[in-house]
Amino acid sequence: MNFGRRAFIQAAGGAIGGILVSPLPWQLAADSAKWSQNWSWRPSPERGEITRAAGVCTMCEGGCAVQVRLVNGNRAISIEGNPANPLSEGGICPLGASGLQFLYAPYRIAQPMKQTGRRGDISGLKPISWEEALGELGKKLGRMRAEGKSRELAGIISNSASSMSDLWLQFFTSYGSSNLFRMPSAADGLRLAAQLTTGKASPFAFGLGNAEYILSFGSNLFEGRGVASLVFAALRQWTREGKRSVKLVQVESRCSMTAARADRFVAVEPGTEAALAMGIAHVMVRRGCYDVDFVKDKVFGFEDWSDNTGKKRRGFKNLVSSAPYTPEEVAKVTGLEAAKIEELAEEFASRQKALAIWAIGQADNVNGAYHHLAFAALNALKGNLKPNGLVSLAPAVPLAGLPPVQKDPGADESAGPPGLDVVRSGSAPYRRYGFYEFLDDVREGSKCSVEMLLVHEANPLYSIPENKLFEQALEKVPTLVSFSSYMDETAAKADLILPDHTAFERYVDVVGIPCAPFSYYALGAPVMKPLLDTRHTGEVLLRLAGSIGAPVRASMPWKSYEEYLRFRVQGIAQSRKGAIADKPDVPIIKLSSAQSVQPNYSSGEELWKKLKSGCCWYDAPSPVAGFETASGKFELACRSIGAEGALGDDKLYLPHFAPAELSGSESEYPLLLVAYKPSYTTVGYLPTPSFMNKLIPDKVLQGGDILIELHPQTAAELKFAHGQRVFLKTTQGGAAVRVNISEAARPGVVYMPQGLGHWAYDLYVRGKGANANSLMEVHLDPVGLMGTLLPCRAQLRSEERGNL
Amino acid sequence: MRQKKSKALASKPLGAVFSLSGFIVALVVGWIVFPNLLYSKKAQPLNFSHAAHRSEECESCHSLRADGTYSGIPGISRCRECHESAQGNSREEASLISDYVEKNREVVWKVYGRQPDNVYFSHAPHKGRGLECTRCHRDVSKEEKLPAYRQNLITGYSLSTMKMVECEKCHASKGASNNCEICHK
Amino acid sequence: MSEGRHAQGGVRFGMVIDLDKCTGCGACSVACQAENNISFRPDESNKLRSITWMSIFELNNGGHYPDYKYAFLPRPCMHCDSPGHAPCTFVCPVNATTRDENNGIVTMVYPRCIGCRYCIVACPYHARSFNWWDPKWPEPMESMLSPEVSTRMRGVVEKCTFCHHRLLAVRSKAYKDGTDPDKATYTTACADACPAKAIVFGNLLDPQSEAARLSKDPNAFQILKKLNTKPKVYYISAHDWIRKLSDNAVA
Amino acid sequence: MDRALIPAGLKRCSLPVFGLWMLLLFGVIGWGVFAGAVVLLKAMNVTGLNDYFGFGAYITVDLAIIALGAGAFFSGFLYYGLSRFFPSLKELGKIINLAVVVGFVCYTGALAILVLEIGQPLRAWFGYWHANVHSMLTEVIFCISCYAIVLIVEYVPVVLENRKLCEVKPIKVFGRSLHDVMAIFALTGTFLSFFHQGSLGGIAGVLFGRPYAYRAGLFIWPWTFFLFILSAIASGPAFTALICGVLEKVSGKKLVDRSVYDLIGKIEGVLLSVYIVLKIADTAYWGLVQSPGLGLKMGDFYWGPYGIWLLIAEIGVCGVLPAMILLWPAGRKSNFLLFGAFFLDIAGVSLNRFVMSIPAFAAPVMPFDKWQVYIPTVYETAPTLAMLAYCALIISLSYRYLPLFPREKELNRA
Repeated sequence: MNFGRRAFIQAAGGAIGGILVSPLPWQLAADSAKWSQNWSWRPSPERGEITRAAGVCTMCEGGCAVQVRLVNGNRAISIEGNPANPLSEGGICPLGASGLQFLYAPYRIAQPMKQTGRRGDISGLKPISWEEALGELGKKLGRMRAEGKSRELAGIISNSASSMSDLWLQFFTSYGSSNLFRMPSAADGLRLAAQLTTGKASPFAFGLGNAEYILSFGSNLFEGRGVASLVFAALRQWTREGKRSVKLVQVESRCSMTAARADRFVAVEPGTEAALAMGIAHVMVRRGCYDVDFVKDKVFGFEDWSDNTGKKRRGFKNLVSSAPYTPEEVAKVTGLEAAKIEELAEEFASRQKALAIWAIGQADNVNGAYHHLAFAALNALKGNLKPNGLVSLAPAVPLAGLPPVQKDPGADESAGPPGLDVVRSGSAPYRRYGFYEFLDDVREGSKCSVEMLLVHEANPLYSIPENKLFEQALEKVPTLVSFSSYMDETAAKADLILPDHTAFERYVDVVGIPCAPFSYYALGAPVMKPLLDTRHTGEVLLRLAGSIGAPVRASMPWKSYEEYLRFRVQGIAQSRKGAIADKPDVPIIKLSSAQSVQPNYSSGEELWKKLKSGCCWYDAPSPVAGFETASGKFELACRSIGAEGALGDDKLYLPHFAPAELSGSESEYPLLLVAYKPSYTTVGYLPTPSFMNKLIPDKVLQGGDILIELHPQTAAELKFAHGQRVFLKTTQGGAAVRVNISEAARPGVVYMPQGLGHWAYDLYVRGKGANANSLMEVHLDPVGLMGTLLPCRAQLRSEERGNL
Repeated sequence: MRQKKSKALASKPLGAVFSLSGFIVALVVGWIVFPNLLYSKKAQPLNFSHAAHRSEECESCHSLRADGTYSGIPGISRCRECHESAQGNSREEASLISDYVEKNREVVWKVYGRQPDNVYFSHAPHKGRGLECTRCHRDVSKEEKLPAYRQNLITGYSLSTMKMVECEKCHASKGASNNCEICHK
Repeated sequence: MSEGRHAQGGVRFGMVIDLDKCTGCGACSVACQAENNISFRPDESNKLRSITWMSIFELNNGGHYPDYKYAFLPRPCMHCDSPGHAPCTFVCPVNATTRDENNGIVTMVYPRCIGCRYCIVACPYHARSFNWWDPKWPEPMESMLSPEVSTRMRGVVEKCTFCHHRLLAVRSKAYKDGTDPDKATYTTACADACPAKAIVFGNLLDPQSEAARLSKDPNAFQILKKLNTKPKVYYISAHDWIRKLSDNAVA
Repeated sequence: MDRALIPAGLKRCSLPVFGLWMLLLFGVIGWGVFAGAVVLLKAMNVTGLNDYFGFGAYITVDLAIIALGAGAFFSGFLYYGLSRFFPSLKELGKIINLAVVVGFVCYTGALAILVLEIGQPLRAWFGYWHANVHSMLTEVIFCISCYAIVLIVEYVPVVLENRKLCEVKPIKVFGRSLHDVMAIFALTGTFLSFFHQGSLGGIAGVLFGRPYAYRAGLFIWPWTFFLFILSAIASGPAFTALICGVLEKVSGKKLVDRSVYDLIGKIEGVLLSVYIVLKIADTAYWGLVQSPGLGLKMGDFYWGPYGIWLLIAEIGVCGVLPAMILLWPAGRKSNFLLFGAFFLDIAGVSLNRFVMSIPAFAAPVMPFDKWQVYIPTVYETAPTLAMLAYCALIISLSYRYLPLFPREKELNRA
């Protein structure tokens, strides 16, 4: 055996030598290294021809034209701006650039689903076929209508303007319900203010591109979304020649991105921007440096006035000149020095093309009607509302109107329980803004009942301030139908889900851009086959209309959503207005009613083709031809607010600073909580995409912890260290948060970012911090009954868990 | 002790034999057995006879796109242009029609020269410099039957994938850049 | 001698970023992620391990509320032009990262990188990220990956490449069209995306290019100029406090 | 078997006791190997490293252990090389075997850790195949592997002196002949170790983007290149001596004459003081001339846990102090002071390696950048501890079964 061992060793020795002079070991080394090229199971993207398809981004109201890059014409890989678009000039925002992460989102709903278990139990949601889903929904809608319960159908849709929302309205009206609501937004306030002062129901629009001095009352211009397209177009305009030609003054309490990038930051107590506006008005009036002619000829209620009962009423001049609006008084409220107010007013009054803006962007409505009026008043004093002025009304897009709704022959209108329109008569002159009041009524269940609620492109359960109102209202609603493409918080609670396509899988359009002083229309055709078994909600509505009843069918005669859009676009063609922009150098941002745009398209067909190819349609606004108020003037004293003589206090007709009663005692809740919308989160129907997660700074989110901003001094008083875990409590709720000591925060105020704290979707979205909406308190505005999000009282308690 | 020693001495010539045999066995394993084990032969889903298509221009199937990228192996739609219906009655032809053309399925060819993801290769510059296809590709003009596709079991790459050193040599000799990012993405 | 090599080539791609136009929206960073198949994880809040080629730093003037001011500084790879070698290319033991002296782009070859992270240590701009995890895309997000850029494997370093695959594409087209490939120009994904047009990309040696013009702007500056890394990324700001933050100045 | 292997005429502790000790060491090694396996399988996210700390515990320990190991073998150079000219150095022969063992374990251990340190171990060999000649790391890769080979060659004859192995004639012959050529290896080894030590220093020194680490220098070599060499030889022999001292304490036997310690003390004293003088000069230039030129003042380099204490400890407590003790004859006389000084010396050099691989890169360079702190995880500490355990293991085995100390027998005649 000894011998054997020796032999073995010798053979082995030889073998080793042999192997070393063969390729084996070297090849193995090389190949293992090559293997590591695919370590470990590194995905290998399919190769092929790369093409671009035009589309329009509908992820916010901005309406940027975009291009989708495709591999082999069927796999979308990225979204780019469309260089031919005069609004974006090829630029795109982070949300737009992340767009495909929604198309390929793991949390997309793959096919219709029906809740078989308890509501809200995800595992109870079982896939069903489209035939079943549509059949079930159609049957139910038909039955309700037959039973005269059509008013018990309610709907909540997104607040962006598209032909889809018009189709929804058509559907509801023809069905016989007026309970269709858009998600609340700051635009509501702009529309209301415009309606009160000018008598026209389209929101104010601002000539950002033509202004030279912009006094912004808390508009988050640079926080992205909303009017990002407009703001960036303006920003490029301002900096055309390299240096900024426009002075931007930002008035708000937090040093927001806008405030930081503004030429001047005027820091005021949260929610007192309107007081400052009134203070500025005071100075302008006192010094007489305002557009005297315009005010004399075109403004009603500047001087004292008498209503038609003959009662003498105080005018605006009289009001601002008196006690609460002297710089000294305003200084007390806003926390500014009186001198600074004088100086600011001086600057605003003296500068040419000075513009006061507010409520721009995808913002919550943080101002009551009277505050909106105060800001509008400043523009009135500057004479900005003259024809071709810096402030105009958002021009309408001449789309073909929808056919008149047919009533059922012999249907008794009074039959059945009343709809909300009847219920709320008299409570406020402008009930159409009453989304929150609707929620209240449904919660109480006394005034009205809702049998079925339809939700499309909205996630109210998460994204409305004081979202528990919706949750409570939902408990009173037997059936919730969601058309969401994603398993969001609201969809997860639905009893029936009919998932919509995502953008780029369907026909979409953009009808105008909020606050834009020009009219704009863009259209997007599907760039690829739908990934999943989803259906265009527009098509679904048309299909349902067919199954419900003759009148509804007749009011929505189109075979497909594409056909419907073609029909609408024909309207533009017939109007022979506006033009197609296929070059970026169209000065769309500088358009005013002074210019007239010559049509550059011959036929409706050509227009349609051009729109489909990614070009947008635009038109200069038509000059504001007079005001449609009772006085025929711009009403500083809005007589339409109260039936003549109904209101005791004169100032209730006038712009004024009206601080709301905050709930909770100051002793228990010594701090103020302000929720802000940062640029790196999304706050509406869409969650923050994974790409944008990388943008969220670690001073806002660390792991699962959200950080609130606190001024060093306040933190010192409370003995909080940076990063310390604390508990934030308001009268509405509480959340575990951590402290970010920041110089951007105003002393005594807690700033909490919105868009975090989702509990639905997937682990890329879920479990990141807390949802600010569930801590906030919403106040009903007395004029429009619109929900107003004011700063609310809050307290911070240190948690035992201590620092980290 | 002493006994052991004598044994050791006795086994000296034998020892040489043992080690030599070990050496030879190793050589055989290293040079012949191993390479054959390392590469697996894989058949193409379908035979394609380049010879049979000699009438066609190469470019009519393998062309550069307008953006300068290379179309590679044509898709089934291109085949359909001529093979809407069977062109002859070979089994291959029948399968082409029934399994692909009619079902409108792409043929999943195994690409002999396919480079890894991290490699960027553009035909345009090479064609532009007037290189013959056969400089890198096998001459297919008379090829009746597609050769077997040989795949490296460890790397998963094709045996005929051109090695980097080959590219570098040619680039160097032609004075073309050998910077990494010219060929890597 | 390295100087000599350095001099050759009439092309030096570079970037100029106007910090006064930048609003810090992050479009550049996201566009970059989409263009370059940058992997992401459920939790990206640990910025020291989050892979971004275009990171956005926040600058502030050190003031106190309400005189506090801040601005944003998008930071791609600087593609340092320092004589002979960039800080990173100098130290890479395996030539996985090199500078193409024909166009000045500092490149990175993933299958060559052994993951020693020496280059990460060498870079004062933190422009390089290491793949601490296996790249994994949630189903079905792999469908979003671009074939123009290879995905990285675990354990290697990656960084901004000035989207050089776009350069290869335009050169390839130039060859096809028979035009001069060395004259071909392109832009990066970030520059394309920027909604404020704050990012300008181009050949710094071509007097006609806007990038070259802007890089000579009196308000233009480089970061850490004193280190002599010769960044090819320039920044512009009219604000002194921002320009002050461009380099360390011993008080 | 155990008995048979123990060198003739030498006393060793009983097998069970030794077994227990082995068991302990194997325990630690096993733990470290497991942790290492996790790092390789799960990728490096299990470590405390991140994009701000590319280097961490692995590199620090490697640098330190290599400095001490290579330095240890410097005594080999003194013995084989210089003793021809300075007979007094012959004394070192009494401890030279141990020096070889120490050098061997340190290098092989360090190599093992390096495999964990790189993200793509399968590509480790690219360092030779695709070498970038400009990179200090390339120098390191080449030197470290060549030198590891040299050390193995040097360790072999020591092993071959084992009683049982010597019974086999050819082996004995082979071993002896190796001994004769050892001088050549010692010299190549020393050259390699010098060069390699220097390139390790170069690693930090060449980083012109990192003012904290960057140093000007001669030709392509920054000052750290030379400082690392000096510090290594100024601490390595001390390391050997310290280990020897520990062995004596543990075994309760005299292994070398006190004179050896004294000699090493003297040598180290001189070397350390030369080093520390240069180090001070270098630090002064770096802090007061070079850094201001790059816009930074020394204060910018020290913050929080990475405070100025590092500098004081490294240069003052662990530099000047031991140097003075070792130069002072009375100091060398006292075991406490002598070995204390050895210890401080070693600590100082290790601290230097730590500073050059962690705080040096924690210091922000961009004015708007922030300091970060690095905390190693168990996946870094375990393998490094295991590496130390491995060193202890080999040393124990060598001591038990090999005649490391030629004078052990006489010294312990009772």
